[in-house]
Amino acid sequence: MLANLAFWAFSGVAILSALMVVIARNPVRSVLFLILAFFSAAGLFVLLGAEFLAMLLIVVYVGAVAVLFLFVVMMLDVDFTELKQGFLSYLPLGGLVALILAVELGMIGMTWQASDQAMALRDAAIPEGMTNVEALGLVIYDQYVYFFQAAGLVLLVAMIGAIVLTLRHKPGVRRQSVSAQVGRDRKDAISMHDIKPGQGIGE
Amino acid sequence: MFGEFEAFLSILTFVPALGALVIAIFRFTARNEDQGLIDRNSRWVAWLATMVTFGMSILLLANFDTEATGFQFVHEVTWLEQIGLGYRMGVDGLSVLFVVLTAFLMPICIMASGAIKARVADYMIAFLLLETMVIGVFCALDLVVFYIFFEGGLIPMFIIIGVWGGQNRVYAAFKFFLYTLLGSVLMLVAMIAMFLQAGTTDVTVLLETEFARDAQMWMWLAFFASFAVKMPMWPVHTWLPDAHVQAPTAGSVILAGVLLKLGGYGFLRFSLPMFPEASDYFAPMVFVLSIIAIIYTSLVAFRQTDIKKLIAYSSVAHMGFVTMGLFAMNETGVQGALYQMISHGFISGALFLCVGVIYDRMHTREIAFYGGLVHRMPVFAAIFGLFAMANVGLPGTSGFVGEIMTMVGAFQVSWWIATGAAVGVILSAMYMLTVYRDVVFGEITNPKLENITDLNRMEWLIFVPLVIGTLVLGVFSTLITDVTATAVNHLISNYDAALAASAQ
Amino acid sequence: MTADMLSQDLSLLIPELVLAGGALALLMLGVFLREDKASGLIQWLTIGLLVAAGLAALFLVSGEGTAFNDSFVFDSLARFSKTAIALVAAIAMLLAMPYLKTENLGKIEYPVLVALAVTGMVMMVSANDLIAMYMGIELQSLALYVLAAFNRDSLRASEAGLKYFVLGALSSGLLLYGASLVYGFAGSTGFYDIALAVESGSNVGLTVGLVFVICGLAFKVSAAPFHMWTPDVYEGAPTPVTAFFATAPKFAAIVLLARVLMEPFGAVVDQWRDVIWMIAVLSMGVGAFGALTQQNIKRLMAYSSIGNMGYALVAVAAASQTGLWALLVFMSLYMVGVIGSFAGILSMRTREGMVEQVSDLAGLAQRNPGLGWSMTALMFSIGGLPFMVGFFGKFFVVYAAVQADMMILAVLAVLFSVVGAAYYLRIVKVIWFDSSDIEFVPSAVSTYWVARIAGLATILLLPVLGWLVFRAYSVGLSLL
Amino acid sequence: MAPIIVFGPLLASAFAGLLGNHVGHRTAQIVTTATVLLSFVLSVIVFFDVTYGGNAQTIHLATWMSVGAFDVSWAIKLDSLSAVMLVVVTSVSSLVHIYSWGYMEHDPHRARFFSYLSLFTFAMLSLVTADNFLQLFFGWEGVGLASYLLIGFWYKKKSANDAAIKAFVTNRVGDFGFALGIMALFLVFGSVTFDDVFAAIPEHTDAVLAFAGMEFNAIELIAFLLFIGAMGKSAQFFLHVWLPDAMEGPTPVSALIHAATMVTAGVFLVCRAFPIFENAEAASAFVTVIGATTALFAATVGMAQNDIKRVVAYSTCSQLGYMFFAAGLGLYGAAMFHLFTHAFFKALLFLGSGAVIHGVHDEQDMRKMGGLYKMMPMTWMMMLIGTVALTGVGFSFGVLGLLPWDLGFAGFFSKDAIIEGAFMAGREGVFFGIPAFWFGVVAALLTSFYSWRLIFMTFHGKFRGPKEVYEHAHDPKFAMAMPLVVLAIGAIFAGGIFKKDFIGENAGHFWHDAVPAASHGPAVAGDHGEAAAYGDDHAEADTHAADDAHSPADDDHGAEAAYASSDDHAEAREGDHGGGHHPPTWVLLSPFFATLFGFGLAIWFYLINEGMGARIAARGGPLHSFLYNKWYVDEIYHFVFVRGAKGLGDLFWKIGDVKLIDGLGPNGVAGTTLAAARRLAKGQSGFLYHYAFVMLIGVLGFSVWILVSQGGL
Amino acid sequence: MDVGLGHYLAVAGVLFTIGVFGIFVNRKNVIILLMSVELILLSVNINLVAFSAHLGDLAGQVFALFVLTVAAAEAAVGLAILVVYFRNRGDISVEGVNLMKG
Repeated sequence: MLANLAFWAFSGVAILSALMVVIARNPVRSVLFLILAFFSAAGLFVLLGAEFLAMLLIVVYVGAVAVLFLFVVMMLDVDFTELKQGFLSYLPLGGLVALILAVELGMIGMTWQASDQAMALRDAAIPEGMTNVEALGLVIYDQYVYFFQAAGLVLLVAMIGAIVLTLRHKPGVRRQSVSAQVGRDRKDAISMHDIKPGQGIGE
Repeated sequence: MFGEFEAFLSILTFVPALGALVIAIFRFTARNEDQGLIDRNSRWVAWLATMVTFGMSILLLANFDTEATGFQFVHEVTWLEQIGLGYRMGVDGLSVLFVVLTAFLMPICIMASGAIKARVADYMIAFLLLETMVIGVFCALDLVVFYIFFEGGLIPMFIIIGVWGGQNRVYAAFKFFLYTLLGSVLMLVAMIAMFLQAGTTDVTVLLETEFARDAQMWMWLAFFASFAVKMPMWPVHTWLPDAHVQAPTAGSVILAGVLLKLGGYGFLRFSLPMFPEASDYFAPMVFVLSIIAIIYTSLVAFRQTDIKKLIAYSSVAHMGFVTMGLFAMNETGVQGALYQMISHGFISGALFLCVGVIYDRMHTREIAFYGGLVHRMPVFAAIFGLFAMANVGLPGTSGFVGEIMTMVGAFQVSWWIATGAAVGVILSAMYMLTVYRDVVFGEITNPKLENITDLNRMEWLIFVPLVIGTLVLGVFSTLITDVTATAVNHLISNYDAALAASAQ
Repeated sequence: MTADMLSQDLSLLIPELVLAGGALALLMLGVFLREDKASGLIQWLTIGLLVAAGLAALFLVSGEGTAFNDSFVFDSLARFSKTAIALVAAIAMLLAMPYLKTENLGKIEYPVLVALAVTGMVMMVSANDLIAMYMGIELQSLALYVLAAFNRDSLRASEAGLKYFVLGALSSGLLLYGASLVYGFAGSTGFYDIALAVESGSNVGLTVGLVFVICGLAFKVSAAPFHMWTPDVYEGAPTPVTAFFATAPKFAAIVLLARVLMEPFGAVVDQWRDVIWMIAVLSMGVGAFGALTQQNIKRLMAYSSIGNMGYALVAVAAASQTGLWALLVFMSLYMVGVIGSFAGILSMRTREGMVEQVSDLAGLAQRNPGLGWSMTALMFSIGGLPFMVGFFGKFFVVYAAVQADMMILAVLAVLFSVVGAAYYLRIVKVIWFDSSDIEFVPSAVSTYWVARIAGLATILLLPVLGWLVFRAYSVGLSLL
Repeated sequence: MAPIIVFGPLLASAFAGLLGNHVGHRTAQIVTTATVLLSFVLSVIVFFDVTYGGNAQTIHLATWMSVGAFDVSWAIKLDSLSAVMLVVVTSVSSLVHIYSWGYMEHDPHRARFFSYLSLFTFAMLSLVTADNFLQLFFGWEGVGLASYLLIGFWYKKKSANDAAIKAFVTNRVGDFGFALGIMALFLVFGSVTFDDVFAAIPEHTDAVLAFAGMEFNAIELIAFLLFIGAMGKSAQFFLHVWLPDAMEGPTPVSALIHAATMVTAGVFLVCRAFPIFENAEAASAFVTVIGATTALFAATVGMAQNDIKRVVAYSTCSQLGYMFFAAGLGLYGAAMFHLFTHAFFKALLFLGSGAVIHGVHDEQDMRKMGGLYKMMPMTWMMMLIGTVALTGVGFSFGVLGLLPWDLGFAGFFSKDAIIEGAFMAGREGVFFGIPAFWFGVVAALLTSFYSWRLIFMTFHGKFRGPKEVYEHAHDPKFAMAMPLVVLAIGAIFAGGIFKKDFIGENAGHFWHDAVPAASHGPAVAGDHGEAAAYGDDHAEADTHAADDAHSPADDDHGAEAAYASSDDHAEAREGDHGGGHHPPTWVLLSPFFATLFGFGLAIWFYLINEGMGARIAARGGPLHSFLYNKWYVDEIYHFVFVRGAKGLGDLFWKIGDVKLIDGLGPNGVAGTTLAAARRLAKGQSGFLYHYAFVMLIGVLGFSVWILVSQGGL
Repeated sequence: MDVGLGHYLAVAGVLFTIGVFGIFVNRKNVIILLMSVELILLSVNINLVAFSAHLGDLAGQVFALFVLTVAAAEAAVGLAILVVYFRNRGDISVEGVNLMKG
């Protein structure tokens, strides 16, 4: 019963805050509502017994993604009120599309039934008597190691991408150059000058 | 001799392409300063290649067994055999003469291209490739190979019209290309359907395959879409005047002399033997369209102010005789249609060359510009007159034989058709003589014409074979009909048998 | 998972391992070498890497089978596709080199990203699991987003990247939503299992899920109505990136789509065929009509690729062995044409910059005959006109459609090809009929020769076409 | 020998045409003239060999076309009919060649002229020697070509060019019918060779051809179509319009082509194909009606013309009408006879006119002539002879029993034979026989009138042109005079000499079976199909009947004799004569009096009241205008056909091709396509969210569609 | 009424719908577009986890896990591109993103 109540509460908040994300005037608020939505969803995950994912959602999404959004929103000097103009012009179309979509998805949701062999087809049945984290850990590094490695590559690409796109070398700032340091040899470092008395180092 | 030498036909087909390759190598390796040298060499290589082809085609004809049914000089190479495609070439009585005709006209075209001064190498390459394509069409014994050659010819022709054409060449080139392409792609779908049904694209097999009546109907229509445009039949003929008017002289010659024949050949090779029931069913429609074409375009030709356009329209009318004769599906009709195609190759080619002669000198094709040419160019006037008369279908020229045989053939099917066609004969005299009068006769009123010169030696050389051909074929028609007779009889007897079988 | 199993599984992953490991190694190398020295070397090494991966896929992977609990499959389709993708990517990389140099984009990240994107692609064609599919797509897509915006100082490039990214993310969302439905209704993410579930009785959830997946994948192959990004991104992205976009990812995505449709959902052809049918027709239509008025040659190529993907989808819609091998032949021949065309475009450079307008090609046949002729042949080949190998691609596609009794689709396909021919002709027209005084700066030998060879290949491939068809044919036979 | 006759002129023509400029005009003239003379000599030999020697033969030269049953040869068929034509053609041609030496003396293109003349001769010879309809058609169109070239010989003159085209195209209209006739022949008989066709006629008399939902008797239809061809070539009513205009050509041409030879090809055709016409009652009736109408029509128009050559041209037209109605009534021998005699006197008249024109500096308008007989007495004489021959001066002394023989000029024998034959045929009930008789009589009156009008206006009264022209008027030189004399001799004597052979007692031996020697009433022939059949016994039957053929007066005896001879012969004879009633004397005399009356009228108008004709013309009454304007046929044709063709051509071109076909077809499709492309491009707005919308709507659309179509809902 | 899978799916569906709706109404602001996409991904995750729970199958959770990972990576790349775009243009209005069109 409590679980039911919690479901309604989490889902209600999630939906409302999601709605606020898209209709809030200030994007900063949108981001904050997004965070709220993620929190609520994390609650739903907990209800479903996926504690690890719930935690991950908060750590990754709230801790990283949402903050990144917030950072960008605040960093970019944008007149957001202007961006809200014309808000209503596509409202009817958006509403209609949303309505149809909602009806459709709702109907699909209602008709859920796993296929006859669904149980037999499971790739990784949730093992009994094991925490969610432990269970996940077992499959991720074994059965799903391929995906895990792939995810690593995805993150690498994201890193390279973010760096190559945004990193700028400001002129005048001295930076460490590993290759330069390593490749430096005696000739570059030391120059021998024969100083004649009384003349100084004449260039 | 040739029984052993299987690849003869393929070599014949690709000799021009080889010539093109030689020119291309010249062109790409020579330095820019050698432009004159490239041009000169290109002309020579092109001429040589076409002459070799012509010589080979004569050999082909000489060794052709007119008594045998079926294909000769067959050359097969396995290619995409997993799915039933193959490279197959061969000729029979229906196609061998077209090969010769093409090979005959090409050297003439090359010689008639003296006025082309720009980008000669490209021009020659395009022509040589075109020749390969066209000969390939007539030799192909595989649906897909046929289609490739059939469509492939569009590309060089597109370039020929577009680069060396007249004022409105771009429009004409596009119209030519897209119109014919549109017709052909539908044929492609039908070909695929045939392919699927027969499991092969081998024409010899397909000729034996019987297609269901319903399938025949739409396949026939799809083929018709292609060939009717190519012929061209009314009302899909409008690309032709534009293409002809804009094309350079040699382009017009090839277009009228050979490319128009592809449609008629297609009917003979595919539509009639492979879809006899559909052909029979649609024959009345073809007749009506042919008659409309003959009368309608003759009347339109009568009103033209551009000589080339007039001849182009006249070509449409003459092709009407061909379709009429073909679908009469009796010996006289089909033979006549074949004859008409060959003869039209000579006559219309020559007429376009005639226009080219004066166009090269004056750079206009407006009828009104000319007048009184006979005073300055008596030889030209005589030759132009001869071909005008041949175009009119004067007995004694090859034009007459084709027309009368197709009409005799059509008459056996229906009065109406022959009567309509005969009206066209009257009209052809009307427009042809009118234009001849306006261009050749009368006083020289245009001062620019005062110094126009008569045919030069090269032009003499060009016209002589055409004149001889037109007259000889006008008097001794059996030279051609003997070659085609066996194949035509075979075609007709199969056709009748198929109809009889389906009637039961 | 035992070590034996792992090594056995990894033996099927040699191309991926080569690529991923190579990319990492190159990244390291790039960091430790001086940038100006490194870029050229790393570009060449990347080319070598790609070729190695391609050859590895072709020769080195001995067996065929699945790995990682059936989530990865290496079969003849994968072999064929991986080879093709890696090789065409190598050519695209080769084409990029002079451009990157002149445009000062020679960062080491470019080849690395290309290598990683190709890794994603080869994963895609081997995906046998929804998650594998998603990971492959994302690995590829993220790299491509970055590549699109790689010229970060260019407003156009960044706009292209932005558009591509936003719409790509949206499409990923759709794909994922569909994937989640499929998973939920089938009970598994593995394709084999989904196939079993589908065979036992399909339901609405599966079907709608499939539609969402199709839509997500259709975005990747830039099929209408998910094509809208294509022209803008092609135009905005640096030209070699566009060349890359137009070839390898398309191949990977269409093969993935074909696999998804034919393997797990092969039993419900009737349900998805209509959707593919519509997408195919829309794509061919948009491709044909959209390109007619284009002045920018890259944009035109974008529409061309939309249209050609429509033809590929026709083959997919046939849902047969024939369809599959027709698809492979078509895609292979199409890629020859596209990569050649881009090589041609990249070979042309005036003092002002790269050639981007169709009108800049004016008189090419005279100014630079080699290039002019090659471009002509390539255009006709892409347009599917006879005597160029491109014709056979379209021919087999239509053949597959007719065989599958989709006569209307076949007729529409050929009719659109006529409209399409009009704009290829327009380019040929500009090349041959028009004239211009603009002088081209001599271009890099490599791009120039790629263009020439590709141009020649459109004709010279004809006699050996049988080999290609045979390869593809055996793929089709083995798969369905 | 025969090939030399036919091909000699061709070679000569080619020589003169191709090498004329190199070898010089004189050589060209000599070669062509000599060749044609050689042909003439050989023709005469052949003539005697074939007609009197009975050595009819067919020489096969080569195959022209051979497609299944459609087997056409190049051949030379020599029988009496072609022999007669050979002589006519080569003789007149020779004379015209010679005449042209003088007439074309100053023309710079003489070689070409002679080349054309010889070409014409060749074509005409190949026409008359054809052994099949298609070769006949070859010659038929060949003479058309030569006619075209010669009419347009002076190509600087637009009127000459126009006339040439008009001649060719009008002839083509006739050829249209002819060609269709040949096709029908082939359809019915499976052959186009004369012998095959004629032999097969009895089997096909009931053959039927369906056309336009109606069924026609095949033979009737074929005859009708062939006659359309004849109408065109022989300038019969409806298709006569080209002949007067053809006078734009040099006068020798008019004499050769448009009087003596080519225009008679139609008559030749009908006679050659007589077995067909004999079995085609309705078509023969049509021939009669057209022939009679033309005879009258052309004569009326001839009365009002002022151009000397046009008067003669209309006269030709009119005389051809005589020949046709004779043929239509079955009087083939008479038709051929008139053809034969007409060739002489009409050529004479034309050449004489040419001499006049030559003499008065190329003036052709008779209103500017007058009183020339003093300056050109020899020409005057020749023209007089021609006129009396044409008008048929003579008297049937023999028939009326006044003298042992008839006396008269050439036209008298042939024309009167036709007129009387018409009456007799009419009496036997042949359709239109009696009206044809009356038409003939009236036309004779008119002929007389306009012929004498010509003489009077040209040679008598006062000269109405510039004085210096009159003073320089002169008789022609020898080259021109000699042919006139020869022709005059022919015009005087040809009728009397050859009457026996053509229509008289020798006709059977003369014609053999080339044409029925005596008149056949088609109506009767129809009743006795087998009697009229083409057969061996035919000639014999005719032999008996023939002696009375033209002289119905003592027809009784011949008829009785024929009746007595045998049943076959009797029937054939009956066919020929229909009972052999005596033509009343007034019938015999009516042409004579008609001619006399016409002569009197001409004297009244142009000698006694000189200038009256001009006054009538000046007043321009409706009748005169009607006649002067040639019944407005040209105007009607111009309006209907020329304007019609131009209008239709424009309609088809500018509306049909440009607006409809191109507008809806290629250009329309291209336009629509481009418009669609632009709209599509506009849809590609560049706005990110639009792209997203399209995607989302696409997803939604597909998913909803699949839900609905799969019945998921 | 007991909360079942349907409820979770409905919530996910609503979130998905809101995401789509957000794209329609926030057409100008790229950042909110990206947030809408994040909402869609969230709905996907809810779906996956819900299915996972009801099927008793970990695969769904694993899938969700990788979706999360990738989404983070995606966000990073996306925002990087956005920053680059902002630097070049000084604006992020989607309205302005139409340098290329047609």
